[in-house]
Amino acid sequence: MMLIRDLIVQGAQMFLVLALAPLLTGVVRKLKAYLLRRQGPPLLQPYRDLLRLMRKDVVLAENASWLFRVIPYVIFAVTWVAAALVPTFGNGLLFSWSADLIAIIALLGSARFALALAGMDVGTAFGGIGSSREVMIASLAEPAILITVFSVAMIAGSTQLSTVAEFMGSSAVGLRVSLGLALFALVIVALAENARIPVDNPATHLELTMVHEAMVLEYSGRHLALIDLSAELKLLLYISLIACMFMPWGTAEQGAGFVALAIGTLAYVLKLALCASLLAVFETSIAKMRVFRIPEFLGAALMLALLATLLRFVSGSL
Amino acid sequence: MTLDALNTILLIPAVSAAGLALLPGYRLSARLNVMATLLTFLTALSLFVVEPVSGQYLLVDDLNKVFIVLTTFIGFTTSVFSASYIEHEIDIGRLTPGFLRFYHAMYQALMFSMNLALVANNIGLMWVAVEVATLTTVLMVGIYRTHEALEAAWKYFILGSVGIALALFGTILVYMAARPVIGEGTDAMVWTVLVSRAAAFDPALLNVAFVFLLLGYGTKVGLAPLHAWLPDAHAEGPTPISAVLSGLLLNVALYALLRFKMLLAVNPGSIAPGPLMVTMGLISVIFASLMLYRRRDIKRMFAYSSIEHMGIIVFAFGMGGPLANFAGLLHMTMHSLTKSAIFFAVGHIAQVKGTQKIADIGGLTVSNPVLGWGLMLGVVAIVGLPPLGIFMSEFLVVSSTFTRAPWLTIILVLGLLIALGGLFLRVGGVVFGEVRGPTAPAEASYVPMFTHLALVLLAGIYLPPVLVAGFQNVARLLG
Amino acid sequence: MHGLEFDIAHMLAGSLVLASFMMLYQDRLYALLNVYALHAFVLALSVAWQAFVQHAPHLYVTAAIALIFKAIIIPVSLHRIIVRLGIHREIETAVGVGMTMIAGIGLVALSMVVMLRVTPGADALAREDLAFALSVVLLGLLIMVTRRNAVSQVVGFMSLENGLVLAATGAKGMPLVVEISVAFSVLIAFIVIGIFLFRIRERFDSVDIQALDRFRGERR
Amino acid sequence: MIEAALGAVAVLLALAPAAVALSLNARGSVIVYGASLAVSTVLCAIALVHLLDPAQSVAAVVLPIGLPWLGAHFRLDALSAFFLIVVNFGGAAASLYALGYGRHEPSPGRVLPFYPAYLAAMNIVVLADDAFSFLVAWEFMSLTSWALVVSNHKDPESLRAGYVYLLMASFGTLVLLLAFGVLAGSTGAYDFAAIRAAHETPAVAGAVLLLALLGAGSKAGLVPLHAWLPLAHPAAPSHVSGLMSGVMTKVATYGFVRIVFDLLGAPEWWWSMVLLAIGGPTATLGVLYALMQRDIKRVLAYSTIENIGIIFTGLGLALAFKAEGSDFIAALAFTAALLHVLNHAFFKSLLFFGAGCVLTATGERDMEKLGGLIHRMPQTAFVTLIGCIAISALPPFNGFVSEWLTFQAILLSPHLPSWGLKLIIPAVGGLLALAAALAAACFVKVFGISFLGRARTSAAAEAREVDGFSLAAMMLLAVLCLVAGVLPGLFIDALAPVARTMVGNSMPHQSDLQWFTIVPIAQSRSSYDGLLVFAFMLLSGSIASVAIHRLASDRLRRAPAWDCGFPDGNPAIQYTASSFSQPIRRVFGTLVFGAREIGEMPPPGSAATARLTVVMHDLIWEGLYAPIAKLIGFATMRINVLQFLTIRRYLTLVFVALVLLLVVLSL
Repeated sequence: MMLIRDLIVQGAQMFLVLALAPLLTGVVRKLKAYLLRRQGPPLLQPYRDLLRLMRKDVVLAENASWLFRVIPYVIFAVTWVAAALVPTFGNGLLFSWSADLIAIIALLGSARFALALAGMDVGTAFGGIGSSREVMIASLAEPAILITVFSVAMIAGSTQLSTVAEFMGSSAVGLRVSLGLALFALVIVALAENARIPVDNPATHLELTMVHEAMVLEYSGRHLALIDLSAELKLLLYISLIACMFMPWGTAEQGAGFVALAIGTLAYVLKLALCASLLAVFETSIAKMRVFRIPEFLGAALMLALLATLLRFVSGSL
Repeated sequence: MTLDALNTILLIPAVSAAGLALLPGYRLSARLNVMATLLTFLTALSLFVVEPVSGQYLLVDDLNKVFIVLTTFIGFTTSVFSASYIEHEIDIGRLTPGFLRFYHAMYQALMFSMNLALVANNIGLMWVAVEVATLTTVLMVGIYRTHEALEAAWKYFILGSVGIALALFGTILVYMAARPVIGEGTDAMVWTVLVSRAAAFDPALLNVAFVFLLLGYGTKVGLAPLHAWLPDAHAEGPTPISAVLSGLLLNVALYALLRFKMLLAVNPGSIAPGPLMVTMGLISVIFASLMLYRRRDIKRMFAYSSIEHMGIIVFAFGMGGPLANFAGLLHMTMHSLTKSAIFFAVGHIAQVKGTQKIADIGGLTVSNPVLGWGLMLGVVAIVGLPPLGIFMSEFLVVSSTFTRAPWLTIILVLGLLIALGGLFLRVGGVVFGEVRGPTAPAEASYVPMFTHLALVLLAGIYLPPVLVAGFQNVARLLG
Repeated sequence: MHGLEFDIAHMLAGSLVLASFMMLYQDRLYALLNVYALHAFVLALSVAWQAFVQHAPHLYVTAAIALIFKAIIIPVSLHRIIVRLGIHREIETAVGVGMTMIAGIGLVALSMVVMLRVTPGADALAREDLAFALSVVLLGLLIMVTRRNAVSQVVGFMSLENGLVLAATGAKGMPLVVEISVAFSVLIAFIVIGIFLFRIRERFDSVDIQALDRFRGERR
Repeated sequence: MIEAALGAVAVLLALAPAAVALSLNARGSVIVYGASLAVSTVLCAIALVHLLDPAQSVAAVVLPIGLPWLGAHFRLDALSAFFLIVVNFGGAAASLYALGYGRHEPSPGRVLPFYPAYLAAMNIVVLADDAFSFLVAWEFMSLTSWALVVSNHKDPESLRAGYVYLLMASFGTLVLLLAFGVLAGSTGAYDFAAIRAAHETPAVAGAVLLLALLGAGSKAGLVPLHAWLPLAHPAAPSHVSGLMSGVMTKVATYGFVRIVFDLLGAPEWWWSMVLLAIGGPTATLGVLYALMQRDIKRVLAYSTIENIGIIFTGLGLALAFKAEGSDFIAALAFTAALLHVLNHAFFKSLLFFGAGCVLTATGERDMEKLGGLIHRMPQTAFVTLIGCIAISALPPFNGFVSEWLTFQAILLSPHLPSWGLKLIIPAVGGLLALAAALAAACFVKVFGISFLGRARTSAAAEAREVDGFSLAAMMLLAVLCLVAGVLPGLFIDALAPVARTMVGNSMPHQSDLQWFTIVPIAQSRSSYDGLLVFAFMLLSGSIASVAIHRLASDRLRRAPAWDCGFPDGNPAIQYTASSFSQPIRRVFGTLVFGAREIGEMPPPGSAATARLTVVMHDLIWEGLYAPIAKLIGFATMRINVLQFLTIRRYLTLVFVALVLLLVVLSL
């Protein structure tokens, strides 16, 4: 009985994130449009796009291999699993322990690995550009986020997201320098990982400036739909990650009742909205940077994260 | 005096030397040569069975027993090699039958003198024997009558003579030291008597004596900076002689040195000979291994490697202690076998390729696989790679001396490494790579070479207990 | 042995060293040979004296060898060779005579120091005599390494060997002395013959056909 | 048990001379490799049984060979059993692979005799229980592998590689010899039992640690002693390369563990400092070098260096915790290191075999001459892809598990007392994270450039799929990569006895936890469940595909590549290996390689082509190895004069020596 309930809750979360992801993107786009004094697409536009793409034929490049066709599903599966394992409205869900923070980051790594391969499969110049830039960015972003995780995990004494969230929720934390640094680093990495301004521009199709878009240039139809969906899932994932680590308020405890869950869901949606608006404001307020400025940008994140960890190491309390 | 194994091993070479000097026809004399050396070897083997009584002039003990057998054995295998080698020399007309009569006589004379040096119980007699050995080899080094050969022989002769003089002076000094204790007359030169009474000798006199003996016999051992004769003598003489020189003569001289070291070891007041030997040993190792790099003549290169190994051995004995001494003895044996095997291979290679220049030889494993791999195996053995015997001795030397004298051992290890680099740098191109030079199959007898290498391999894996027991006794005596 | 005998032996040995110094000083070949003859003669005397005081008749043989072979035959034959091969009469020295003399004195001092450490337990003669012998040996070597000229180098070697004989005869009752002196005479004969055979004009390592330097091992 | 093992090894040794004769015969290679396969399998089974045997008996035997008064001691304990498994599994896989691959060998006479001897040597190293047999086997291993490296002796490059390799190997052996010299003392107590019994002073033990690090590290390929590795490993035939990278470096690790964890007794805290200070940079530098290469086998060799760095970091952490007394965490770090040893053996062998297949199919090792192979050799591509994912430490494969454990150990280190460690461990953690990310980049490049895209040369275009044996071997390894990734608990439990004997404790029992999850310390701290993650991925992936194909469309059209509207038929337009790594070179290059890009633009209006030349320096080689070579060259040149003196000068030498000695005497 208990197990079934837990299963249901876990399943609920799994499909909740799937359902919310396009909406989140829609919200961000809408807000950016408002900030630019534009009407902007309707909130539900992302859903429409996905559905249309799904129904269209796939136009496959002649020399695309089987790998090219498998990868979208892989990316989607991996990202979805990862997103489903990050606490959203409730902690300690049934399978939350099956992958801790490091594992979740590694899962995203797998997705990126697959995507980069896909970019090179057809053998076009743009695919190559995209992949090589993507791995360059990742090679800096991944260590940064890992070290961020280290500092947080050492404060919380666990890499288990539920535990971290509970610990952060408890009053034992207080304000900490290392936490602040970690948050900052995490945000920078999140921007880079989700191909947002200033690292990359999700809206552009100007070939030489794009990274993520260049990799998926050859995709069409349902494949493209899956990839877009996973990108949206990824954005959602990062926001809920930040949310559960740095604003763990209102999240339902393990095995909490229906009411608590409802409250948690509400809180979660609010957090999403908040982060989305912040993102929109940030993106509209700054410009995209040149590709080779990115290393410095991410390097800053790396340094901050290292500093946080170091502080944590050197003095137990900071 | 009765005819036992001891004076038989002297008699056979002496007689056959005289016989071969008279006998015309090189084929027959080559066979007789082999026969004689074989007989000598068998007689020497019998030493292990029945140990003859040591007299005032001759003695046999654990120390020289092994060396006699080794000497006679390598003498035998070398004569087998020499038979096929000389054949070829005659065919290409480098040597004439007339010279060969002389050659074989000298070969036996050399065997005689080396055996004498090994069994001599009288230090004067030992001195004479070593010098006779030197002079005979001088004559054989010059046998080709080319400018290089003459010059090498001459250099060997002059430096050798000075060595002779110094060694004699040392011997006289030992006698002077012994006389007050033992009294005048022959007894004061009989080694067994000396070693039994050496404790009472005048240490200062012994020290001076040892310095002269070290330099005198050290010249024959080829320690740097007394080595000058060695590379050229090896390079310019006939290859069998190079094999005998590296394999035996150096050992004999070293053996003489050891005898005197044992005297000093007994005497409490005398300086430890160790430091002197260690220093000269290390100098030789480093010097010789550096000299390997720029060699162009393959025989000369291996001559330098002999200097290096003599250095290692002297270092081991200089450090002393049961393990190091054991290692030194083992290393002497292994080096003799390996180095002579290498010279067998090199001799045939030089005959096939018609040159000793390293630059003109290449890709042997393709053109003459047996020779090529044989040489490679020999080199692998000589640089002290397992599972061959030299690795065991080097293992013992290094591991047993490191705790006592870390820095010296580190220098030694550096020397070993440099030597390895030098040898493989040069030999790599000879054995591997594109084929250079003529590719005629060698009419060679591979038996001696591979017998030696097989023995070395065996020793690296399993040492016969009788050998071990003997070595351990001697190691104890050497202090 | 008592005072007088000892003093005479001592005097003879000392004069041998003196002779070595004279050789060190010479810069003309013939003069060098003459001095060497003198050297050998002194040696003969001292050996004879040792034979007399030690009552060791066999030493007279050694003395005789020294007198006949070294003091007469060798110098004469070397004269011949010099004439035959037309070797320059002057000796080209590697180091100036003055320096050589100083070095020689140093060597003598060294041999004294070395030998005086010998405990007096070994009788006086042993020490003094050995000291002289050692200095003769060292001076002989010094001649060999400071003279460029083949003949003079041979002479140096022979004086060195005289020192050995001196030591050997000084060593009371040492066996094989005669044999050794004979053996050495043979050795020297070899060298002299060698010089003659190889037509060595100037240096040990130059045979007249071509200078052998070029064949010194691997051509440079 | 151990008798059987030694018997099997003896068979291998006997096989070597037989192979000399067999190499002349056409079916010789099949016989030799078949026999090696059988023997390795037997040995692997023996070791496995011993490791899993609950009694954990320690079998020892002494043979009357080797040092006469000592004999050859052999011993089979948990540690050697584990490494026996690694060695012989690798050996079996390589032999199976070579059953097919070996047919293409141009000169079998130079490979067949040394191959079994090489396997035997590695086995003996792991079994040896006294210094002499250990070093004999150790150096014999180097010797035989050297012979295999120079088997392609017509190529001067591989000769040079062999030369450098042999020099470095002998250097390592001699240093180890010194280490044992310290341990055994001048009395010559060479058997490990005696060494264990003796207790060294901290100073001496520290010296031994440094010597062991030099000796074993030079064989394992720790920076800066790695220079030989990227030369030698690629030069050998591919199945041997796989053995050298996947197995021999592990034997070196074994040597280090045996000396430092077993023989040396209680560690000091600063030992771990040394290890971490070397391990972290080794990992990062190794993968950075790998990224800059074009030769596919050289990439793999450099990535071996990276993995060795990770392993030694794990060992360093284990030492730190052991010294500090929390052996429970030490067990975690140690297990992580050993697990990575096993994993690396799996995927590195797999990748080298893949490279070998590419080599036989196209004759090319240069990635920029490959491309599009996934169409011509689908199976090879598939298994190689798995290898690439695994080595990039991505779930659900095995590489991730061991790195995850290492990270867990790092996360537990803040409470270590010493400040040095407090400062160095986060840095090392960062370096490991960086290495992991760069490794992913590196293998995207390897797979993407050589297997994906369009063929760059006709050789690549006409490649043919390789034979069944090779594929079977690679499949086996690929499967194991997955199994070790989804069921790590089993492997961790198998390692428990090893950890217990070496660091005195072991990780909690894993395999009876629910869903085969692994929990290093406590459920609340951290846990990872490869099986569930894998299941979820399968589930959600299939859900997605089924749903889309059923509900939406499953139609598909082929058309020319879009490429933003102007596709170019010329395959040269594709990204090349060097252009792929250009951004990363921009980021790290100047610091690590002193890289400079020189662009020559033609003057405006001229039709000349512009050129971009990239200059990169191997700073370690130029800074460490070249000067030594120069020094030797100079010394030899100077000293060579002594060959050309005149006799008088030589006499002078003698004279001076005499006078000197007399002076010394008179002082």
